[in-house]
Parts: sequence; C-alpha cells; structure tokens
Amino acid sequence: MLEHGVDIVLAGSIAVVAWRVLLEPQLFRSMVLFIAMGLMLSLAWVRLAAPDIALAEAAIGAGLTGILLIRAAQTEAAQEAAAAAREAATSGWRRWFPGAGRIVSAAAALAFAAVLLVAVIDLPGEPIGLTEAAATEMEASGVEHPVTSVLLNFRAYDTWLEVGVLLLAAMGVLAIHRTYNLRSTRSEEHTMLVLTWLARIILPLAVLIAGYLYWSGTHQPGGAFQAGAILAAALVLMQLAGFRGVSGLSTLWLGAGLMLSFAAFLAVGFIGTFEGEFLRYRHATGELIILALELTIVVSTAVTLAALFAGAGSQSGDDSDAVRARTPPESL
Amino acid sequence: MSTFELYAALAAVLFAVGLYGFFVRQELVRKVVGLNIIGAAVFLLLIAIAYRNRGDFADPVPHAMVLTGIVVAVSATALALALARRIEDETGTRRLPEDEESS
Amino acid sequence: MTPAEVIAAAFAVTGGIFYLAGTVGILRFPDVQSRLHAVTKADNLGLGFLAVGLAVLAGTAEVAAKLLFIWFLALAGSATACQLIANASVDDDVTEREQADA
Amino acid sequence: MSSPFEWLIFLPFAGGVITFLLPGKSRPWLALLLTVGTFAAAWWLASDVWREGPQGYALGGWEAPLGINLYADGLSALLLLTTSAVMTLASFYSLGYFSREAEASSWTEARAFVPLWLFLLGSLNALFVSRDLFNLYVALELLTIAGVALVALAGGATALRAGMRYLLAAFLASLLYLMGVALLYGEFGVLDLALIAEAAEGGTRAPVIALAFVFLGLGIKAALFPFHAWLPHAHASAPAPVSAVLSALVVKAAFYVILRLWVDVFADSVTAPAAQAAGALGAAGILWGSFQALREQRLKLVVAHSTVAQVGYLFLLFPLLTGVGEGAWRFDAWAGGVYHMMSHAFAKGALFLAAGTILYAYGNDQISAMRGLTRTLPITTVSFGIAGIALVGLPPSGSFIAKWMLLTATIESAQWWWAVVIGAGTLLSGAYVYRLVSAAFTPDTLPESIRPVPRVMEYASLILALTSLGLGLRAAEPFDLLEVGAPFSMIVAGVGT
Repeated sequence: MLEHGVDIVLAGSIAVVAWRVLLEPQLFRSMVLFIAMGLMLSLAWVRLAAPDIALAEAAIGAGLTGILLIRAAQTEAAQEAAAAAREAATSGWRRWFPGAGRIVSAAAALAFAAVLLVAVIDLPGEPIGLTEAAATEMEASGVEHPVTSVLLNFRAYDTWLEVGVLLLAAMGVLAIHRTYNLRSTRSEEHTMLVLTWLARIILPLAVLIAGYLYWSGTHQPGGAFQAGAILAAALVLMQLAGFRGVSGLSTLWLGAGLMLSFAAFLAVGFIGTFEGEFLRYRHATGELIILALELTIVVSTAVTLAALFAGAGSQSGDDSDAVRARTPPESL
Repeated sequence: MSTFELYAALAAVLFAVGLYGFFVRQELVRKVVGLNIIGAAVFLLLIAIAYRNRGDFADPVPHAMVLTGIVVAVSATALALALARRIEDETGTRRLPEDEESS
Repeated sequence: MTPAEVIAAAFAVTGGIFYLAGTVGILRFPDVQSRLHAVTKADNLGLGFLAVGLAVLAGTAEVAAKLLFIWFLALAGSATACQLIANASVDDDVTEREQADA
Repeated sequence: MSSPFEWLIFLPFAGGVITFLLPGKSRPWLALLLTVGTFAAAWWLASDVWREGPQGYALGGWEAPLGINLYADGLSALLLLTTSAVMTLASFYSLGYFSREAEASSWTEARAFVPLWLFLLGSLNALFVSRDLFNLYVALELLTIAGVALVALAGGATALRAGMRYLLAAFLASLLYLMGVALLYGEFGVLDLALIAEAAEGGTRAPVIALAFVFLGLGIKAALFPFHAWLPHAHASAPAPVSAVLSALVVKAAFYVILRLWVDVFADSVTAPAAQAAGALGAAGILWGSFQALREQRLKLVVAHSTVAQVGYLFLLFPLLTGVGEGAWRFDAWAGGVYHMMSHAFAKGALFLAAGTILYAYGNDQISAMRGLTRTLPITTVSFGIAGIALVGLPPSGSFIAKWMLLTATIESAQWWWAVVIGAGTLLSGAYVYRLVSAAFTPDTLPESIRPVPRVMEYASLILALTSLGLGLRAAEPFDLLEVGAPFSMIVAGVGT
C-alpha cells in the first residue's frame, strides 16, 4: 500500500538521520541534522494522528531546542581540538584499550534495542487506553478538544507541575549565572539588516499566529504551549536581530513573566478548594478558567523559553561591563 | 506490520542510537543531543500507543504526556547547556574529565 | 476526476518538478552560493505551485488564504535564511576553504 | 482548604513563588515559617492516617483512571514527616549559613537558594503522596531540576561539573523511567497505581521489560551501585544544607518509588532472581561505598560516599520480601528498611550539616585539618559523634533497631549471606566514623584563624542528630503508623506480633 510506503520511508529516514547526527564530526552540522530530524518527527506525529504534538515538536522540540543547541555549538573549534587532544593523552585505562568503550557502548545500546523490540512486539495490538473515558467526560471538561481537556482539566495537576519544571529550569539558569535578570547577557555584535527586517515583520505575525493557536486550542489542535513557543521563537529572533527582547526586562518583570502561569494555577487551585477539590472547575465556569489559565501559559512559556535561550548561550556575568559597552541598536 | 508496530520499532531503534551517542560522545553538547534522541524515542512509543488506542480521536492521555515530556526535555536541555557554558568559562573545555568520579 | 482536481494535480506535479530541480541543484552545485541559488529559487516556486494547487482544492476561501499566507511566511523565512547563509559563507573563510576542498 | 493534602502542596509552592518575586532579607525567615507549616500539615495528615486509615484525594474532582489521585498511607505519612522535619532544621541552619552579608556573592546565593529550596520541598511532598505513574515522573523531574540548580549554586568548576554529572545521569534516568511508563501504559491502559496493581495481579501478563526500565531509571536516581558515580561529588560540592537534604531525602525519594512499585503494585510480577540481583547490587554498594569512604581525604566526600553505602542497605529489603514464602519476617524486613530510611535521613542530615559547619569555620574540610575540633566547635563535635553512632547502627539509635529487624529477617528467611553483608557494612562504617571522630579528638595546635560560627548552625545539626538517636528510644508509634495500609499488615495480624 502507498499509505504504508510513506510510513516506511519516513521511519527509515528518521533512523538514518538520527544516526548521521551521531556520526557527523562537525558539531554545527550535527546540530543542523538534529533539527532536520525533529522536523521529520513532526511528519511522523502527523501520520500518527497527533497534530498537537507535531506543532509542539516543530516549535519546541526541533525549533527552540535546535536553536539552543546551535548556539551552544558555536565554540572555538581550535580550543575544542586542543581539549580533545589533552583528553586523549591522559584518559586512564582507555589508553590501553582503544575502542573498548565504543564496543561496550555499542553492545549495550544494541541490547537495549533488542529488549525494547521484544517488549514492543509483546504489547497488545488492540486498543487499551483512556480514549473512551476521555470521550465520555469531555462534555464536563469545558472544552471540545480532547488533548486540551486532558491537559487543562483531567490532568491539570500534571500540567501545573510541568509549568513548574519550566520555571525551575529558568530559575536554575539564572542561579547558575548568579543574576536575577538577563541584562548582562550577550547581545549580537553584528546583525544584518535583513534579520532586523524579518524580526520587525515576524513579531506581529507571531502574535497573530499565537493568538490563533491559543484560541483554537479549545476545539481543535493547537494550544497554549504551542502558542507560547511561537511567541518565544519571535522573541529569540528579536534577540538575534540585536533587539533586547527578554533580556531587556527588569528583575521584577522577568520574574513576574516566569512566574505568572505557575502562580495562576496555584490561585485557581486554591479557589477550587472552596468548591470541592484543588484545581476543581468542572462546571459552568470551566471554559473561562481554562482560557484564562491557557493565556497565562502562553505568556509564561514565551518568556521562559526566550529567557532559557538568552541564559543558555550567555557568557557569565563577569564581563557584563564589556557587554554593556556594546549597546544594542535599539531597545524595545 | 501495522503502522503502530512500525513506529514502535522505530522508537526502539532511536533509543539505541541516542543511548550509544550518550555513552560514546564526550562533548557535553553531544551528550545532551543523545538524550534528546532518547527522548524522541520515548515520545514516539507513546504516540504510537495513542494511535493504537484511537477511537473517534487518538488517545489524548499519551498526547498530553508527550507535550509535558517535550516541555520537560527542553527545560533540562537548556539547564544542561547553561551549565556547559559555565563549565567552559571556568575550565576552558566543554567536557568532563573522565577520572574525576573515582577521586 | 473533477476539473478542479485535474488543475490541482497539475499544479502539484509542477511544484514537485521544481523541488526535484532544487534538490538536484543542492547535490550537484559546487559551492554554497550556487547551492543557495538552487534551493531558494526552485523550492520557493515549488512551494508556491503546491500551495496554489491545494488552494484550488481547498473549497473555502478561508483555507485558500491560509495556504497562501503560509507560502508568504516561507518566502520571508527562506529569503532571510538565504541572506544569512550567504553572508556567513563570505565572512567565514573556514567554510570557504572547506567548500573548496570538497 | 480542608484537607492536609492541599496544604502540603500549596504551602511550599506558594512560598516558592513569593520568595522568588519579593526581594528582602525576610525570605529565609519566610522559608522557615513555611517548612514549619508543612510539618504541621504532614502531622495533620499523619494523624488522619493514624485514626482513619489510608487517605485519598481526587485532584480537580476527577477520579482515576482519567484524573490524578493522591494517596497517603503510613509509609507516605512517615516520609512526609521526615521530609519536613529535616528541611525545617536545615532551614534553621541556612539562616546562619547564608548570613554572611559581608560577602556579596553569598547574599546572591541566599536569594537564589530560598525559592529553589521551597520548590524542592514541594516536589518531595508531591512525590510522596502521588499515586500516578506519570505524575511521579513529573514530580521526579521537578525534584531533579531543583536539585541540580541547588548543587550548581555553590559555583566554581567542581560544583558546576558535579551538577552537570548529576543532571546527565538524572536526565537519562528519567527517560528510562518514562520509557517503562510508556510500555506499562501500552500494556494496561491506565496510569493509576491502584488500577495497575489490580490489572497486574497474579502476574499473568508480567511486563518484565517495562519494569526493568522503570527500576533501572529509578536505580540511577537512587544511586544504586554501579550507577552511583554521579552522587559523591554532587552531594559533596553543594552548599551544606543542600548536601544534607540531597543525601537525606532526595535519594530516598527515588527509592520510595521503587519500594512502592515493587511491594504495592507489582508484588506478583517481580521474581526472586530479580530480588536477589537487587540485593546483590545493594550489597556491592555497601562494600564499595564504605571502602571509598575509608580512602577519602575530604570530610564531605566521606559523608557522601557513606550515602552510597547506606542506600545499599535499603536494597537488601527486596531479597527478604520476594520469593521466600509468607512469614512475619517480611513485615520486619519492610518496616526495618523504612525505619532505616528515616533514621539515616536524620543522621546523614546531621552529619552533612556538621561537616558544613566545619568547612564554614576552617575554610576547608580536609580530615587532617579537623584536629582540635573538640575545643573549637564542641557542639558540632558532639553532633558528629551522635550522628556517627546512628550511622553505624549502635544502640540506642534508630538504625540499630532497623538493622536488628533486617538481621532478624535474614535469619528467619534463611538467607544468612545478607547478614554477613550487614555485619561487614557495620564494621566498615564503624571504621570510617572512627577515623573522623579520632581526627576530631586529636589534640593539636589550633588553626590560627577560625571564622565564628552562628550558634543556630551548631544546634540545628545537634537536634537532627538527637532525633536520629531518639528514633531508637521511641519506636512504637512510628511502627504502628507504618502498619496503616502496609502491604504485609495482614500477615502481621495473622501471626501476631
């Protein structure tokens, strides 16, 4: 069947590209291949009837993770080569058994693959899951899209803690840099006119698309995290184009942006306890509360992901004076 | 071979590729990439299971799990890269010395 | 096949041919600049033909407008990316040397 | 807010938000207040469990399988109490530890420290009351990220590298766990532990491979030998209160999940060979960790390696529970193991805090530089000694009772070889504790300059040490609480204790 042929070609290509990501000796190229793999995975999600995941993968999995990795890959090649040489000269037992590590690792990885294959073949082929349960209860959830009803009602607690993970990562990045805002982070020294142009037209478009994804999430694929990721991508682009973006925010505003969603869940949870349980909002107001919570997710996800980008690529705060001397072309 | 089995098998393959990369590569950035490939493998299996469970729509619970997983993965990745950057600032290399753990 | 489907298929196949040409260009051309040449021009046209073909099939004007909007975004993105890559390839003599070796 | 579950989750997370947003020197005090409040909530939950039996809570009003349910029995209640007690005392300690206003950087540390600290407390609470496979994953992830950030807070190449190793190991572990969860969901179609337990009963469809992934991931997070390499530097490089809590609680959290799954959910699916293998790895951890602790020159690294050894004891539970027939020793082993978790939490917390005090005062923590400690820091020396007694398992400490119960179980289940391991481990821990204490009691010329130590630091570690001792003197109530909802309480009722 042609249908099946598409899947086989796609699956094969993903496996080959993943392998190339590993083999590619040049770090930068490897990262580009990783992004390509993410985009191909998005196609796989579409084939598997998971458009929400396809959007999230393209925006977060391939997009933002990829740009984080690419920025990390921009290191002095010569410095790395020297470090590699130093390491090769001094690394204990590996000197006596060159390649032993690789053989053991390959054997372990193959063993894992074999065991996983057995487990996967053993899985029952018929549906065993919560599709039915979700379909029955969806009416009471306040939204008409099953994934949103799980994320923001049935399992809203998990989503809250997930927002917490994102927040903690940002707090961790700030703590590592020993700072409370990102003003000392590196801004781009030489930006090009075309990038500035793109940043200017992208921002309003990104707001439009994010708004659309956010709004449509209640009844069709899309949703708050995807919308937030789109906005974050626009913020990152602005940063690359030399605008200040999130690194222009003061300590208080950055903190408020990072915290907004987590705090909103906390407040909604607290109010829910008067009606029954923590995070309870299944009745008439359900949809409104979900929309409000999703709006906070959009804002916090956008700010946090952009802040993670600014923080992960930045030099430490020590040379902040030098950074400040290179004033950006404009601040927003 | 059903679509579910095909993608579930791909998950097993990706898992092994990522794991091998995680073990063998010494550069921290590449280790993080290896972990992200492993993550993709896990997500693939979950989505394949959701596809297997589809009725009027695919099983939304694994979908929600994968969305959470993607956000968690990008968080951990960003933290790891920030650490890698600071380690490079402090030590001049983005690798971990191999024999430190036994000292 | 309805006439609309025939027209859509014709557009889509034309788009596919442009993609094919672009891909051959990436593989066969010697350096960064000429490869960019192949990708941006041929692929953007290819995507345009695909979008128009699908828009014919779309049925509603709303979906057709969305498709064209997507094409516009892709154009803006690839034009910028092309500029950046071209600039980088001129600036970065390491890359240039590599290309010369290859 | 009429349920203790709500307060346990709400208080620390709300505190994390507030202390992150609001600047000011009152933050550490607010953190302290909230840890005390959390202790009160844990006490409330424990008394509910004590009076009414295991407690449940359906978040958002959605029952499993679709929603997420919380659950607390005696085991959860005891661990919640331990968590908030240790964290309260460590918060007291941090009042002194971070009060070095003269150094700008330490104030920075303190500002970043308090919100992360409260998030860590919240994620521990969330984990100990969770009854959902995926919710456990998210809680473990929160715990990891908070832990890594707290380790890296110390700054400097060593701490950053240690944090990196910790993050890489924990990230891999999380993914292994999640792969297992995916397979389990594919098999059972639910995430709620109670529902999975029902479906898995009889072990007819034993998802052995899924369990292997889950336990491997959790084993890495619990620093089970040979996956412990990330632990010593991570725990030794962190600021003192963080070291204490990582060793006392965070490692135990991963073990708690293993215990819960092994005993409560998949009791029929796990096999005797698997249990023997887990026990063997635990035994190897005891011997290897103790051996490393004997060789180490730095105080905090000795204490950290000792954690590897003490975690090993916990894994000795499994061969005593699985595949050895029914008998009262199963409850002994289980309760002894849990009691060891608690008692070690207090003892190790005290040791790390005391070690932090010495590092604070002397500026380094070389064992050879510890001389004259009896004169310079007498209270810290005493807490060191008491915590040492508890660590070795001498009477009257809680560890003594725990080890005694484990030994009884090995004899009664006719597995004498584990008794040999416990004995050897006790001797080795005696040796490394003696090494530390004798260094402290060696009279020598005092170091020229000792930084004055805030009293609160010394007393915090003393109280923790005394608690670990007190657990041995008053064990009846904890054991009664432990029986509530315990997996083998029926056996106990049948045999009669």
